[in-house]
Amino acid sequence: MDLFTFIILAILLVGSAMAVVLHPSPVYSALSLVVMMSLLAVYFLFLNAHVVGALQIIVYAGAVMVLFLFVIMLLNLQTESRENQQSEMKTSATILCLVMVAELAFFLGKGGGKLELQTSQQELPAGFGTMQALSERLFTDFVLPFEITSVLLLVAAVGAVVLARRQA
Amino acid sequence: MVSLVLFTPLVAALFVLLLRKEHEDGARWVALSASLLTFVLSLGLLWNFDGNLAEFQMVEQVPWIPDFGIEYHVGIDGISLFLVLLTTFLVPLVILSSWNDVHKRVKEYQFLFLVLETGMIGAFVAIDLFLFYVFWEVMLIPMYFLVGVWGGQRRIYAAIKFLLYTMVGSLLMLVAILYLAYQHNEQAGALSFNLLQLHDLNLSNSAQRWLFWAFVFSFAIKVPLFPFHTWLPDAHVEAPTGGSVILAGVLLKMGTYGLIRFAIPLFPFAAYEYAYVLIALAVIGIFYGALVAMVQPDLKKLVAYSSVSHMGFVVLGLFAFNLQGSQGAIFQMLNHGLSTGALFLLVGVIYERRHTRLISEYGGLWKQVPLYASIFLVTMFSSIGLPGLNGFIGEFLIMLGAFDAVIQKGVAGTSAGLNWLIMIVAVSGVVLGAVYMLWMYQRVIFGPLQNEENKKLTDLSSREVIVFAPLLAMMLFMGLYPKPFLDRMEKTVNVTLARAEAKRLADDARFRVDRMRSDGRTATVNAEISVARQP
Amino acid sequence: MVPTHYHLILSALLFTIGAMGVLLRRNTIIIFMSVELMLNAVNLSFVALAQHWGSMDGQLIVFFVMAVAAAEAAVGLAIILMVFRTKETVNADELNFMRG
Amino acid sequence: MEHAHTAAQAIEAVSYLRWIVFFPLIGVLFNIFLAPKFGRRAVNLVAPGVILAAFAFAWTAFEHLNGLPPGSALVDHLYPWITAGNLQVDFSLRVDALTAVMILIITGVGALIHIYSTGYMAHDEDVARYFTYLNLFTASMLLLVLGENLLLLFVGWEGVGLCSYLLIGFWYTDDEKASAGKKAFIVNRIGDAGFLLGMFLLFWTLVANGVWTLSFSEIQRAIAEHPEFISGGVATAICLLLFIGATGKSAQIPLYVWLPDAMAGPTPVSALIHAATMVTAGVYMIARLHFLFELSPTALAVVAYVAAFTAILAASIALVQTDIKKVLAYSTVSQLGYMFLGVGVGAYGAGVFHLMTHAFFKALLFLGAGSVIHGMSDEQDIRKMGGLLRKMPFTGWTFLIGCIAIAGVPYFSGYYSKDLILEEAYAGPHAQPLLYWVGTIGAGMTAFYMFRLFFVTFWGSEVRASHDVVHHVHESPWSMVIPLVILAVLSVLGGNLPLLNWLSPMFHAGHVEVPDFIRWLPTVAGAVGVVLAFVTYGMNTKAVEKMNEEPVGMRNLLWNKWFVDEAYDAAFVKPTTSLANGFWKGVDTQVIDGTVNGTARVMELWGSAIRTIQTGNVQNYAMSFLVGVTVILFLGVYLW
Repeated sequence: MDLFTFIILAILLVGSAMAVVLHPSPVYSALSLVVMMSLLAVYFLFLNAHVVGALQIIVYAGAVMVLFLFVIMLLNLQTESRENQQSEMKTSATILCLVMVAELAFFLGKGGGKLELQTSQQELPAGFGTMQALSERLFTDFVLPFEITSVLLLVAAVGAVVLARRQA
Repeated sequence: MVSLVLFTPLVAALFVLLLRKEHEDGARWVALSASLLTFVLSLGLLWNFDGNLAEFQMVEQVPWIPDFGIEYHVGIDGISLFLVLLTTFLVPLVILSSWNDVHKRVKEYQFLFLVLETGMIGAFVAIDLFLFYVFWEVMLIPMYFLVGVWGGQRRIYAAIKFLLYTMVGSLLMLVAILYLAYQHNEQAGALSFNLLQLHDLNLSNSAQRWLFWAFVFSFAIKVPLFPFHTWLPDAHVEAPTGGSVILAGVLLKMGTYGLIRFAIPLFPFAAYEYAYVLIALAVIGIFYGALVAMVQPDLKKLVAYSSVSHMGFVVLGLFAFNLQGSQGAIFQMLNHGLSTGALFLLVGVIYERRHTRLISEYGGLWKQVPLYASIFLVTMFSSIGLPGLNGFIGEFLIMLGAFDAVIQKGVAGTSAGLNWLIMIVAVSGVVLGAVYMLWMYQRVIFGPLQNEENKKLTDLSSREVIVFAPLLAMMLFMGLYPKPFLDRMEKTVNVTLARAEAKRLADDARFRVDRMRSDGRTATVNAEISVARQP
Repeated sequence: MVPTHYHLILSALLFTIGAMGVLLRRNTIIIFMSVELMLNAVNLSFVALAQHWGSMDGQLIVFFVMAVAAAEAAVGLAIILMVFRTKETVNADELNFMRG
Repeated sequence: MEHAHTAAQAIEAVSYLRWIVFFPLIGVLFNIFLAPKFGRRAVNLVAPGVILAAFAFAWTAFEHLNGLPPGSALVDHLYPWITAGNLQVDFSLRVDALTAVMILIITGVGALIHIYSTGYMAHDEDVARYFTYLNLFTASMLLLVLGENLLLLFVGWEGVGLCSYLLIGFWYTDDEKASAGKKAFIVNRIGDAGFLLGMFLLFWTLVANGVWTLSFSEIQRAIAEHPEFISGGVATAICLLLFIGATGKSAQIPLYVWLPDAMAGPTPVSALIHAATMVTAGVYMIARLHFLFELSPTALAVVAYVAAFTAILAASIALVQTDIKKVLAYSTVSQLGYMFLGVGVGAYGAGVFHLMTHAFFKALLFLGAGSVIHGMSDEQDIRKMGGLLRKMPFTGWTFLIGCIAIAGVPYFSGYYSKDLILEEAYAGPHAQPLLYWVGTIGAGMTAFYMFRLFFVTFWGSEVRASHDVVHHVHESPWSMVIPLVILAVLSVLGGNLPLLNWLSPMFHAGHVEVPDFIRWLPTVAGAVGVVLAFVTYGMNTKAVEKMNEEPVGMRNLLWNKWFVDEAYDAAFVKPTTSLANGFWKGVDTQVIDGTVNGTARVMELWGSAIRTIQTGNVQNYAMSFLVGVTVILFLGVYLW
């Protein structure tokens, strides 16, 4: 990834993220989030994470966001008045977030202290980020967490059904 | 063998859980038969027990959490044998006695009782300190619910008070246990919670003191030693009959058991150094508990305060540091379990019929319920310590031992006058015990039968007679022929005391050497070391 | 090549934007979406660091994060639905069931 | 000293001694479990029967011992009772000369009183319970004297206390009687506490010298061989502590207060327990441990002085009492004083001798009183009696014999034993001549109050009671009269029994030489008392009316028993109760629970203060969460 691509993507990402947070209409927020997630998928491709990028599109932009949109429509949420949009802690929250960004930027800008993140780029092994490489790890070392995740998803599905069911 | 006894109630408890809620009698029968089975199995322990061995017998040792040196390590010795038997003996009786007493959530009641039984047995047989702590807490929770759910008017207050009091103490103990394990790591290179290994730790003077008090504080609350006793009357008064019996009969023994099993053998130097404090508290407890019991208007409270007095005797015996005192103390634990347990059962009997525990509500019951009154009479005299019944043997041995320690050896202090005062106050417990018990008995059983309500009282049912008969039989047997009990305790107690004494002397010498080293008097150090090495 | 810490700073920026959304907005759905945004930001740093260290573990974790996020979204949205049914609102200020 | 110690003393192991104790216990079990099935007749047969059986065994033991050289003993070893290290206490019984006398008295007098009780309790519905207690009492008392060691003695010691408690409160529906029982037990317990301390001190003192024992014979041997084991001061302490036990059980100052109240029990009980047997346990104990008391002249002196003072104090109270049993009760306290005076001046044989004669004549007097009460429809006030000699001749004449015996009229039993004690007090091995004079005055008082009792109750021509009662007055049934007659015979002849010779191998008693006037003075004092009583009450019919008047001055003081009960109440009972209440309501509720609950309250305050920031708004929580994150990040950045 060259610096130019990075800057373009970064600007788009931050912009769409801001839209998610600041747009008064939930539908637009959700659509901005779809955009943001798709951009992130592209970003992942540049970082040699092909499979993850693909999953990002399928799972997030596809499945999760559709769920969000469904709910928004189900509840028939409209654009709200200005004072209803933002909480009372608006100023303090903004300041807090700025402080946090400053801290993080300061810390990471120095290369993460002893982590020395800016220098130690190294050669990637062959097949890095491919489906095969990912699967090999996933179904050997990580097979137990993988299975547990499947159980988690099942539980979540059942839980969601139970919760969303209209009580008699 | 030990594990079988230990886990039979737990398995039965799980089985009770599977029963349908409406199936109340089923739950009762399962609980009763399981506890009876446990009792029979525990008789096997008695059968297999070899009184000539001082060390733990029938030991089972399995790694549990090996990384931290935690083991499932259980066994029986002369100190714990009869306490386990007391537990397994009392639980069936209690379940039987509460047959018609408990109507609310019967299934849960029986479940908790069986879990409680496992907890109690476990605490008595655990050799691993971590395991001990686990069982110690396992015991606490069912008791909390028994008081909190099936209790009387102020049950919530009582249950929380009981829980918090005990928790505060046990957390300190936990810290002390962890310190010991880490100390073992430093000295021997591995974490260990094994009591037998922890005996050999070399602890500094101040560490011993801190650890000793951490343990003692926890046990003192459980005993309960004055002034940590105020949870006891509340818990007893509010607890259902069965809960009171187990609380008084077994749970209080945990405190004194802990003292002789852990506090004294692990930290003999500190124990000896602070014996005077504990003797003083014990004696104050004897006197204070008896006096306060005297003026109680509530039967259960009276018996509860009498426990404070009786358990004071046990602590006094333990800190006499001699065979008579310690054996008497263990014997007295059994006595107190039997007689105070029986007293609570007796109070429960009339409470069930009249729904009041106020002494002033009764009077002249002999005419109406002679059998009840006679059983009450025997139990009362067992509690007072009448020779020929069990209570006397314990009190006699304790006072005999205490006399040696206090007057002859001056463990409690150096002033002869003070020593005699301590001894006289302790012996006055015998008098005051008679005062409060007889007065109570007179007000409940003697006098004219005036209250119309009492004229409807029915005498003991055959079920209740079955509950009391074994208790009375044991009181008589232990009073007339205590030798089988004492013989089986003797070796263990003897070795425990001897080991503690040897360790105390070694520590003493070590500390003196340390002091001299720091004083720079190296010349005499070598001589001292050779003294220290001698057993 | 872009140094890794650039990616991380971007990730931090996105994360903070998400956090700001959580704090600022009253609409629970948008709060919820902001949480998703934060998760994505973290994913970004995982992927960047995976590349940095040449290890696949970072990507694997992203995989699991996605699974958890999906589960969370399902349950969370179901909860929002139910809350809306009882309270007729998705305004976070009015949802104080947990008030002590 | 007729019996020289040349013949070898034998210790013979036998196995029948246990039956002396077991037979009464069989009676107990019968009365508890089988009596409801077999009924009153069976109880009336079994209860006295088992005591007679025990008497038979006691007699066998006595004869057996008689056939052995002087100083011998029979031992019956049952089983080791308590073992703890070097301490071993055996359950074993032992009969020597002293015990033989005691068991014969207990079973003999006991059997008579059991027989008497079958008549006396004929109208009581709870007769099985009564005999349960009475049999249990006999068993305990026998254990007390048969026990081979101090602890077994203590078992019997407390056992008789228990039975005393139960029997005093036998008619439990009367609260006053129940209270009297309780008082007896508690006062006894105070003494027992002292006894225990004494036992401990003795035990550990011996242990310090390497002797682990509580057995009488072993203690005696150890002391005989090494008198230096127990130094004078320690011996005094031991003896005085043991004596505290004796003052409780045997009703001496300061613990005598329970005995007069104990008259609340059925009269045969008063005769058996509170006159003939139990209350003499203290005397027995000191006689049994005389080798110990010999080590401490101080302790002996204390015993003697306390005893003499008790004798005269109780006699003074008896002078004015109007309850027939109260008079006898104070008389008993006074006579016990004489016994202790005997052992206190080292005349153990004389003390035990008086114990025996007293058992005869005081049992007789109590049973006579019981017969009167029975005949008078449970009336106990002598002011309402009078002239009963004609209506109840057997009772009246045997009562007179008892009075003569206790008054010390020559050739009756009391004369021998009491005079012997006083002579020993004057010139015995540990003589206290002052106490001779005290005792002599007491003897005069004794004669006076006994004959006052006799004259007011039996003399005169009319019964001062309501018509109904007078109409019902009758002589008692044979079951009650026969024991009276037997005891009357014993009271007359008991003084002639060769008891001192029998006991001499144990106590080395010799005859003391005293001037003639010393020998006769107590008798003269007694005669003066009798004459005075006759003049005041026998000839003067107005005297009884005077007894009805409000007592004033000295009489008031005596009538109220020197206000000792009131003083004890104010000095001990009330302060203890208020202390207890203070502990409970002050220390427990206020201080300890106050601290505990106060801690809880502080926590609660903190909690409610902190609770206000729990708004329930998720965003507030998230905000504070993020504040925390920021702070930690800052620290991270700063520190890294």
